Amino acid sequence: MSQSYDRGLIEDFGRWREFSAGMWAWIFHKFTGWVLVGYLFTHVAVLSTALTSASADPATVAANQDLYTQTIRTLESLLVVRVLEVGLLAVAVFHILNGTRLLLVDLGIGLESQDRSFYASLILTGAIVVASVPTFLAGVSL
Amino acid sequence: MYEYDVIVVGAGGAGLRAAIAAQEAGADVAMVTKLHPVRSHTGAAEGGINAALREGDDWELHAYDTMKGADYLADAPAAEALTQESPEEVIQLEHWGMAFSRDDDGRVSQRPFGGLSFPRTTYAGAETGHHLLHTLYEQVVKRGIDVFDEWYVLNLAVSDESQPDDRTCHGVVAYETATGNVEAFTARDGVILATGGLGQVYDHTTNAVANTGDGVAMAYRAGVPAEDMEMIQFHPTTLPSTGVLISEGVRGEGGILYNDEGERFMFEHGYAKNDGELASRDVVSRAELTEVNEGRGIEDEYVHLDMRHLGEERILDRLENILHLAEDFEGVDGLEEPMPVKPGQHYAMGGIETDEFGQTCVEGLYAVGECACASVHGSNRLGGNALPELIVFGKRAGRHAADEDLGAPRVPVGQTGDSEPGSVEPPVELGEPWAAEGAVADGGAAADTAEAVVERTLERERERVERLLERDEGTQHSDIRAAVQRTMTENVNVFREEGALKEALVDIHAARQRYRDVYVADPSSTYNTDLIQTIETRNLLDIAEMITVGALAREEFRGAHWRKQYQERRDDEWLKHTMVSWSDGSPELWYKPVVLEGEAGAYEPKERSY
Amino acid sequence: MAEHYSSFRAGGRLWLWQRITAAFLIVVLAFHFFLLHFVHHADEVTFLMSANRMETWSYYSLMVLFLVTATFHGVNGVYNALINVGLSGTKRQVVKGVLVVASLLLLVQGFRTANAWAGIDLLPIL
Amino acid sequence: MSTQRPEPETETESAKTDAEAAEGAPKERRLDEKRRRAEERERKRVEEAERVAADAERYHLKVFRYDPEVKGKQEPRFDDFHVPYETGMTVLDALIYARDEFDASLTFRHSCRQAICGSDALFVNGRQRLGCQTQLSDLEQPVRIEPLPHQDVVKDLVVDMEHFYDQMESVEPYFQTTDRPDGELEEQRQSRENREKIKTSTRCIWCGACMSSCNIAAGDNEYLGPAAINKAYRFAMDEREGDEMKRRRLEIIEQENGVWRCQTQFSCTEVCPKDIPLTEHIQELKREAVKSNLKFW
Ligand SMILES: Cc1cc2nc3c(=O)[nH]c(=O)nc-3n(C[C@H](O)[C@H](O)[C@H](O)COP(=O)(O)OP(=O)(O)OC[C@H]3O[C@@H](n4cnc5c(N)ncnc54)[C@H](O)[C@@H]3O)c2cc1C
Ligand code: HEM
Ligand code: SF4
Ligand code: F3S
Ligand code: FES
Repeated sequence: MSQSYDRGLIEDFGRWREFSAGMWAWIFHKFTGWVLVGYLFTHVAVLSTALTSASADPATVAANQDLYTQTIRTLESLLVVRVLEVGLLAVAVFHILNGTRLLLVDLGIGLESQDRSFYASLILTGAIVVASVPTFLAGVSL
Repeated sequence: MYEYDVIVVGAGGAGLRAAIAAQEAGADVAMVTKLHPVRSHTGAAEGGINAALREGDDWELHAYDTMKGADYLADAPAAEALTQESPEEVIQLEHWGMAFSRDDDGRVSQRPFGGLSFPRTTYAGAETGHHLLHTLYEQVVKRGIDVFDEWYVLNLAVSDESQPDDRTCHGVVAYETATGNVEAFTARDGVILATGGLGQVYDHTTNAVANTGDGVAMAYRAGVPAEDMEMIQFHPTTLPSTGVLISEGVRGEGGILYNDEGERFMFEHGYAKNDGELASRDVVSRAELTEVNEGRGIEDEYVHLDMRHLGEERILDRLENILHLAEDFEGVDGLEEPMPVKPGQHYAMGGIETDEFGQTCVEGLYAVGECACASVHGSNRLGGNALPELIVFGKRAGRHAADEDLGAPRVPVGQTGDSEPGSVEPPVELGEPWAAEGAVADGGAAADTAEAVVERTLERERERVERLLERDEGTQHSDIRAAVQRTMTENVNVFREEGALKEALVDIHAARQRYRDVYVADPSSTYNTDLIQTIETRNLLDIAEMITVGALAREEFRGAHWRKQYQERRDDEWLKHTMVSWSDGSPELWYKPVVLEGEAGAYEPKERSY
Repeated sequence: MAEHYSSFRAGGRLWLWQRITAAFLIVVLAFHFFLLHFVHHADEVTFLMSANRMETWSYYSLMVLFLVTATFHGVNGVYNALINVGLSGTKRQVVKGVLVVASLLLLVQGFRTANAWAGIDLLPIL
Repeated sequence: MSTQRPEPETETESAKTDAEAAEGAPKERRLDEKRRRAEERERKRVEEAERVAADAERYHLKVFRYDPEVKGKQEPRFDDFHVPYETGMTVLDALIYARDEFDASLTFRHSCRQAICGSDALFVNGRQRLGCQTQLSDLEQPVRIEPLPHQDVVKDLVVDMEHFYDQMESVEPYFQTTDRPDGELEEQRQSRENREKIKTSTRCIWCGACMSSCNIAAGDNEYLGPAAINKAYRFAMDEREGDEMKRRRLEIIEQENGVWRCQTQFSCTEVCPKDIPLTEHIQELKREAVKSNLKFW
């Protein structure tokens, strides 16, 4: 080969419009997976730091006046946090549904309808999230 | 400069088998091929491989069918070698893992094929060639044989004695497509040509675009005679729009041909009262064209091939590929409607003259496969007889080239005492009398050492490539190629007539004149296909001329060769091979007798009826 | 030319564990979400309630298992994704090390958190 | 288009004299009919040609061009070609037309024209397809034709296939067995079911479309890729090789760059011109590998 032309990776993702169902599923699953690990780490970090500041005083605890409870409550009263939680729900639901789809595919089930099952995961995710919005936003103080 | 014991040119079924055999016989082998091996046209073969494997069948019957199918223009020792060794070669393929279709007991299935007295065609679905090609390539990979793929062989390095029989082939010169390098390959023991078919001289053909007859043309210009070139097989069932083949397997399984009036014409119009659709290919092709010419064709172009009655299960099991082909290339669903078919160029029975070990008259030069003429197929090849030819003769040539002693050949090559001069009256000058390229052949030069021969050829080919690239105006190869294809299709087709044949010679001559002016538009040395096609076109000119000269010479009707003026087989005069040799830049015509004497006795010409 | 691979690698094992943990997580993650957002609304979460739940053995072990599987599943998923984009050699070893350390930290921290609720005096946070 | 007729003129002549002898013979009537139809067709053809020329029913192709040596092509660009359309025309036909009529330097691999040699896998309107198997009429204009993504471009539509070949050849793609039947002309037995099982996997024509469509194969050049795994499947599932070989085959495909890299994107299965269920085969191998390993873990 005298020379050849490598079109590189940029070009691949420049082609996103041409991606097929399976590829989108892959991308979404990756994204949601990463978000979930990210959340797992933050979640544990937040809980444990909040707990450190929780006083061991049983009285405050009994009155739900401990620092932990208050931190969580403060956080939960923020709209952003609630919205983020809805996002998290979406992410988790999609990851679960598509994860189930992938598990089935691994078992050799439903290979022919893999694109349809992906769309189904998307739609279901949407539906569940929309249905949960009221619950998630309940009691938020603006 | 590369050096090997044996150089195999071409990596279709024939070349691959030859390379494996040569390597097993201890030679250091390289394959040089213009396409990657798995791209070779052997992959397109659909129907099957004939081998007398079973109880009730034997090689003698197969040989008899072959000689009869050949209309007695085949050489018996070659036909017998084919039929004797085909069974073990087929089993060898099976042992190498080829995915043959199977019977219930797990043995290789066989099916009936045109012109066969026993259902002896082994097959792998309707993709037999694909499986054969890949199985053989796998063995080449396993053995680690060097493959130079996408290297186009430009010419043979042949010494330049005045008699072709005294010449020796020392190697080849090839062009590396990716880079434009021209390099020499020296062969210590032998060069095996396995370059395949030449269908590109016609425009309606089942052959690939790469089937340009390079090997035949190269050997021819090095002085090796071309044998029975007029014997071109037209396959009766090709798709009208593309020439894609619908395998004979369809008729073998029971497919039926109908004309526009819904008649099963093979029987109803008496073309083959016994065998009907399963008559030999030439018979069916002519029948179809007669139907069309007499106004019973569909859209005055084709007839229908119907396999619906075979049932979906059987079709899917044995002919699935046909469904895909009909769908993709003609938009027809073979399960629902009959498929349109018409004859198209399919196979060259003729080719480089060899003996039954693949040797040509030039020392160290071999030819096998479709480019060679051993001659097994005579004037008409039976379906399923080409693939066994690849493996049987591939193996023989490979071993012979690797210096294994296989005994003395019984098919003579080169001009001998038995040869008889011939002549035709061409309307124009033939060949390239203006070619100042060396007095005798344009293969090599008068030099004594192998090295010098190779070196000279290398120089010459480098110059040729440079010359072609330097010019930047003139004619383009595509115009010339199209003109040749047009005239061949119009004038040297299934039905042949003297006036038309002469017209073709005039056209070919004109095309040659234009070729003197040819130029390559693409200046690049990277993957310059324009250059390669220009060189191929030169080969097509020679091939077209050989075919036409042979057709004009043979004044009889035998096998695939039909002459309007001579409506019968004339054994007393024409039981002989037409030979064309390149001599002083023009074709020299001569004849050699057919060898009908075989191990199983003499094959007495009988009337060929199906 | 043809590389030859022969030595057996544990690729399949990790792959299998990824599936097994996934199957487990489907249930637990759904349960977790449901419990903490639907049964008890998020803003009603209190230390006391958590502590109460954690004090039940089964809940405690479920949560610890949840932590372990989720960590494995998540971190292994990330590692796998990185290998898929062609991470190899020393870089890969480094990333592997970092991921292992991070997950250990996460596990320890998570474990301590759970203990705090459950009132177990192992590696106490409080 | 070929017209295979023995001398139409003379045929006509003799037919006419025949006609005088036996007027109204059915054959003669048919021949007359045929001549009439031929004339009509010819008239139609001319009209058609005129019509085509007039409103120039041409397909608009946008073709990727690149040549490392030729000035003006060193920077990749797209060239426009307007190719007159004929029914049944494929992308390959259109490219050949463009090359032969407009620009002889337009470069692409092709040979068989019938989807068996695997040389003309191209990226057409955003999808990997064989040029010869793709009808122009199925495509939206302009038809964008590019070399296969994820492979280095050698020139125009020609890509470097070396890596693909290396992967194919790294899975020991040849039949191996320790026990051969005795007897000279004895074949190994294979059940119909078993042949059926490997059938689709044996259809691969090495076109590289699948590999080009797989994002994992693109990102990680060590990944064997769907075609090579399918090749391994073809042998692993072939009962003739025997159990011992099957284990060995599974070891090859379950090495770290083997089946585990597959993320079931399915694009390989979608683009394969031979309809090989690649993902299914890969998944089956994963399960086979796990199954056989469970015995050992
Ligand atoms: C559609 C079709 C169906 C067929 N079906 C059957 C069937 O069912 N049964 C049967 O018996 N026969 C069949 N045949 C005939 C048979 O397939 C062919 O005759 C046979 O495959 C030719 O094999 P080969 O090895 O000689 O050539 P090919 O397979 O054509 O190989 C030629 C090789 O030569 C190389 N080459 C050519 N020129 C050069 C050069 N200048 N430099 C370097 N390399 C070069 C090419 O790269 C290629 O590798 C069929 C043929 C066709 C076209
Ligand atoms: C609830 C049920 C879950 C299911 C069914 C599930 C399923 C899966 C599956 C099957 C994979 C493998 C994809 C592949 O290799 O092809 C995967 C990847 C992954 N999962 Fe989950 N998962 C679940 C929960 C989680 C959780 C809780 C986390 C976070 C901690 C997580 C993080 C990840 C990550 C990071 C990946 C890798 C993504 C990538 O390929 O980049 N998953 N999941
Ligand atoms: S598996 Fe299909 S797409 Fe991949 S190389 Fe083979 S034929 Fe082409
Ligand atoms: S596209 Fe790639 S990820 Fe797997 S299913 Fe096919 S190999
Ligand atoms: S030209 Fe052979 S596959 Fe398209």
